[in-house]
Amino acid sequence: MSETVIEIDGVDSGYGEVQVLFDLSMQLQRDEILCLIGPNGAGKSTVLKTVFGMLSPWTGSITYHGDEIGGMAPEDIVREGIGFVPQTDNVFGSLTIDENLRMGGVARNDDLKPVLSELYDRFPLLEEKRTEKARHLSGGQRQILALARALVMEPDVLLIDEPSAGLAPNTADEVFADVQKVNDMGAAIMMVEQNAVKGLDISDRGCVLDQGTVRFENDADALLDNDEVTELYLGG
Amino acid sequence: MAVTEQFLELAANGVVYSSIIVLCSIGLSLIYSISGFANFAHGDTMTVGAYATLVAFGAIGGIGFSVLSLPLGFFLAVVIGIAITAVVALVTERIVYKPLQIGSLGLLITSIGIAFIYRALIQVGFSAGTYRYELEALRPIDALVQYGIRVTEHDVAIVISTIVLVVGLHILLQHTDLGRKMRATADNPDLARASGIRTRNVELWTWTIGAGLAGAGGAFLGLFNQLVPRMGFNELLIIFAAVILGGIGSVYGAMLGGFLIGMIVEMTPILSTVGIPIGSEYGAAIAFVIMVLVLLVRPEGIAGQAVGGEGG
Amino acid sequence: MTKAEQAVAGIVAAVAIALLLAMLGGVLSPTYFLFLFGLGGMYALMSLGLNAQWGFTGLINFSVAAFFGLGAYGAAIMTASNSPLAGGFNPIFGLALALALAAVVAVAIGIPTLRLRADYLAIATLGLAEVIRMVILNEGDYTAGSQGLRGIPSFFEGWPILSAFPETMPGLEIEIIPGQAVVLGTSFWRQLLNVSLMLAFLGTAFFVLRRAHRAPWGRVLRTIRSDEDLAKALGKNTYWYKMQAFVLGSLIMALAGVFYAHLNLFVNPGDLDPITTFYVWVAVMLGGAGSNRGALLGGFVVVAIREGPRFVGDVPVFALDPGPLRLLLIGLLIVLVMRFRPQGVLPPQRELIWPTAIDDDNRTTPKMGVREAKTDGEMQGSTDVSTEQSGGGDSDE
Amino acid sequence: MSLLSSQVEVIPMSESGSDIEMQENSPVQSGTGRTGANLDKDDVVLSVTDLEKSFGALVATDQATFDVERGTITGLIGPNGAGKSTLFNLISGFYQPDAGSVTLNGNDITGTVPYKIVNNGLIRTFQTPRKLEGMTVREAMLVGPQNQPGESFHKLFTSPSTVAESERQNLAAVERILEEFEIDHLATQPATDISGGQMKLVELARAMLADPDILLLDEPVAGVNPTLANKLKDQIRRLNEQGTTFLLIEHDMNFIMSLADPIIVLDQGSVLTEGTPDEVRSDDRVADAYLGGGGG
Repeated sequence: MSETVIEIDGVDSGYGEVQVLFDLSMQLQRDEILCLIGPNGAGKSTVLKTVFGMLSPWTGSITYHGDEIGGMAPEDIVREGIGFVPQTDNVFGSLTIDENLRMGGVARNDDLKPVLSELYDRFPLLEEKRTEKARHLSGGQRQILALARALVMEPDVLLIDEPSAGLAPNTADEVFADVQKVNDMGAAIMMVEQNAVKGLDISDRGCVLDQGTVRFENDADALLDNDEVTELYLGG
Repeated sequence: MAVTEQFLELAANGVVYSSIIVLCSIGLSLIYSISGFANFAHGDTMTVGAYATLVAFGAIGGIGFSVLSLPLGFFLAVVIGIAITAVVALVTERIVYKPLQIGSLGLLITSIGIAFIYRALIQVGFSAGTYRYELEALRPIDALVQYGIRVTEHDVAIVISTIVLVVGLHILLQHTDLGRKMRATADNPDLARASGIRTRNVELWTWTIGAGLAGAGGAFLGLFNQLVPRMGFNELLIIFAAVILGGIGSVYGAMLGGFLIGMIVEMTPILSTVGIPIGSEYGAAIAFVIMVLVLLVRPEGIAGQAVGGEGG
Repeated sequence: MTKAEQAVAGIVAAVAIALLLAMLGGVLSPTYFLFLFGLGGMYALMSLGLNAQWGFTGLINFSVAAFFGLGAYGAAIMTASNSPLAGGFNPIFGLALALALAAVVAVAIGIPTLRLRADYLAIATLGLAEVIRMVILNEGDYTAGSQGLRGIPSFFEGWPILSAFPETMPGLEIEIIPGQAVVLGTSFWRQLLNVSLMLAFLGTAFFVLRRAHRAPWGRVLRTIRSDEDLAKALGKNTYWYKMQAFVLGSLIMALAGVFYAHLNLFVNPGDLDPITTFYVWVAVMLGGAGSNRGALLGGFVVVAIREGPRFVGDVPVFALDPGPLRLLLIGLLIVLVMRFRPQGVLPPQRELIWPTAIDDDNRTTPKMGVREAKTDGEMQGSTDVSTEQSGGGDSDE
Repeated sequence: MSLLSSQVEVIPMSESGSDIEMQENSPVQSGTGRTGANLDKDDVVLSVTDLEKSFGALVATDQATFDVERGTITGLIGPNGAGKSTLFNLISGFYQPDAGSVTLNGNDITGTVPYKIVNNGLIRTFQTPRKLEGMTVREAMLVGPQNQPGESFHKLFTSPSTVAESERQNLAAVERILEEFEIDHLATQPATDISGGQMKLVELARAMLADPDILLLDEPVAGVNPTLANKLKDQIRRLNEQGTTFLLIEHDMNFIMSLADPIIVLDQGSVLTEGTPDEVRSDDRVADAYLGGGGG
């Protein structure tokens, strides 16, 4: 029934000479939201960056629908159908909302109009401000724009890095609701989230990372009940 | 009366000179925005444009009908000159700057070396002497002389060409995919790649356009004055002053800064007329003083965003 | 000695022998040799100055020629016979004025730019050089403008014994190769005096800089070059240190200008041509940023670049004007050094610790040279690192 | 306590336990009363009051208020983006605060340049070790001591013997402290050639040479293997016993919980609470801040 979209197998990765991921393996299934949680420095963001080609895996393989994508450049991975929403600096501040969205679609060869109008329908806030520069948006609005920009490609898979970072709780909830909406439309989501409870709350499965490797992996509900997870965060 | 007349004349000249400075300032700022270093070879890139135009015009000759006393062949030569300049800059970027792994200061120093290589090669090919395009010298336009404005049709051609190029660039930046990609890449290269932009191509296009504009500026500078191997390097300080005034890395700031600095430099003689004993030879010095004042008061320039001054 | 040091020592020895042979053979006149040697010392002096700014501290100064010119004009204005201001003073006053001018200008340009990113200093100094050149060219009432200042006396004019030294020395005729007598006359002794002055300036500057470089003072500068924030976090007033290094370097450049004025006995605005600045840059880059002996070496290499094309131009194959050839050489050298040996030929090797504070057997000279060490610091084992450097760090970092 | 239960119990728990204690300890002097910090301390070396800093729309530091008592090892923790590093940068003069004040040893140092803050007795380290190119380890160490006579240019020539004497003393101090840190074998290695963990030790050792009253460590064990981390912990304890106050940011909870007391918890730019490691660990609001579920 469930089909593996992305398979990470035995990956080591890191920055320069600093290794962050150690023999990490995990899968992303079709239609699910997978939430990566874990203490600071566990390597959560590094997983996303490695999948998305911003870092090359040192060893191991990353496949997408069975094809190896490890080491491909981000601009090519986008064309494969994987989108990425970074945690910070995730909009082009000096470009308007409309231009930001157009940038999201540079790899599309067809007319952008239909998909843009669909996105504007879904995120009315963006339509309202379509000619404003993105740097004038609030934190939550930026996050939504970042999400929408990645959606212009209508990706199969969306990688999202800490959608709630720096947001007030209510705003974060709205963003999470939007993430869920995106998932409902058919994109599998791999999301890093510091706010484990809220992150797992909207997720199907969770992966707990510690020191660059997967410590637990389970249904989101089961992880919420796991005392060991708390200990990981606050020390035992 | 005399002051007004002089003012008008200088202002008219200033507009012509500013046009040239604007073209070059935009190019410098564009390249800075994408490659992150102050390109000291930009002045000599102009020189390349001027001499390339000279050669092209020599080959083509004054063919075709004339616009503003300039034969079509000349405009064709300018286009070829721009293309050659762009190719030279692209080759330089490809074989010199790109392989270096030394940070922006190292690139800056390297660009000085490139500047000298350009100039030395031009001097080898054309000697240190002066050249002019093979065009007949023009008298100022009669209709304007009565107002004290002494500009030739060539000067008008420079201004109009600049306006065409600047408007063209504006349309490119604002209304084409390439322009949006250029702005996006300068704004946030990582996100640009994450969006699927092939940033290396954008970088090369930016170099092409930046150097091409410098080439155009150089060609027009040759028309405005004459061609000498140092012509571009001599303007480098002015161009830097303009770019810093406008905010380094900002294209529209460079337009504004280039216009202001160009006008100020050309209007300097008015100072002695109104009793301030600063001669016209200090035009560049005034540009320098403005630049230093901008650095003191507002290092990010008029239009620029803060670019990482260290603070106290 | 490292390989580079051995190679340099070998080449220096070979060149010295070749020059000696050329002199003995009558190809090179000893007087001209001394002139070239003086010129080499002058460039070495400027290179030492730039080394204090760029090599020690990381400050990009593109107005070396201007500070050199301020030195030359400072000396000339006080001493030249056609000086519109104050000719005829003892050269000591010229020296004083030159240094004062350089210090004032350095502070004035340092105040707005030393707080900013390094590339702003580069742009501002390039402009400064042009402005100073224009002022000297155009303010004829003070500087005699384009006709230049002439009638500058020798530096030792008015000194006991030394002022009359060249005339009192007998003419010597040395004949080692029969028929090729080498004559050492008054002009030779005059050049010898000049060279002594150069050696005195150069020796002083070298001594001062070597001491400063090894001292805690120099260590602060090197910390600033490497990581200014770290220097701040360790309690160093980095702005003040940068200012000191900038002024010190500029003073040394002005000193070279003073020497030049009394060597050439004539200065004009052409002496402020920006190309001089880049000769000096090439010298420092070749020698190795931060290396005082590298700066010395670089200074003499630059004279070869400057004077060499004069001779090469005589060979029909290279029938190029010396001007563009020099320019091309300088340009190519800058690009090639940046590409293939950014640390220079003679990067500093030794630990820089105050000499008498450390016994010699405790002092080490690392084999690779600390500057050449790549940042392959993970040889100790990569297991040691397990966190994200930038990924999972604080988002407000 | 599980994540789920913390979410359920969040409302009743936040009214009890350490919270009450906190309210008792929070005198009115806190500008807003929003701080969860203990402001009732005897000998305060560093005091931060209502500090604020925004970057555009992002409020990184929001009326942060807390005191650091002399002689303690005070921990500063908080989830990603809580504003810990910004706070360090504000305290050490690398950022200018928008509002609020910082007092060090009774002197107002708000908005002062970093070197003056160091002169007042505060040293900080950086999260990523800063490597000094072209220096050996002991040269890099020698940048640490303050007010070296040899740092003044004229003294190099007017009183070289004083310079030599101080250099000799500093060198001896360097060797001694490198031995104490058991890294004396690295003394003449190029500073760019040692591992990240060793660099952290060198940084700590160098900071100590400045003889600070208070040392701010930004993630001292990030990227450090467990053996070296324990070594660092021992060193910090030893130095603390010798009288240095520490304020440290650390993500490694086991490390900080076993070393620091009290621990200040930062969340969304302001102080959520302060307490002993046990209090903090059992405080549900802290769990909420880290794991989410609270607030909204």
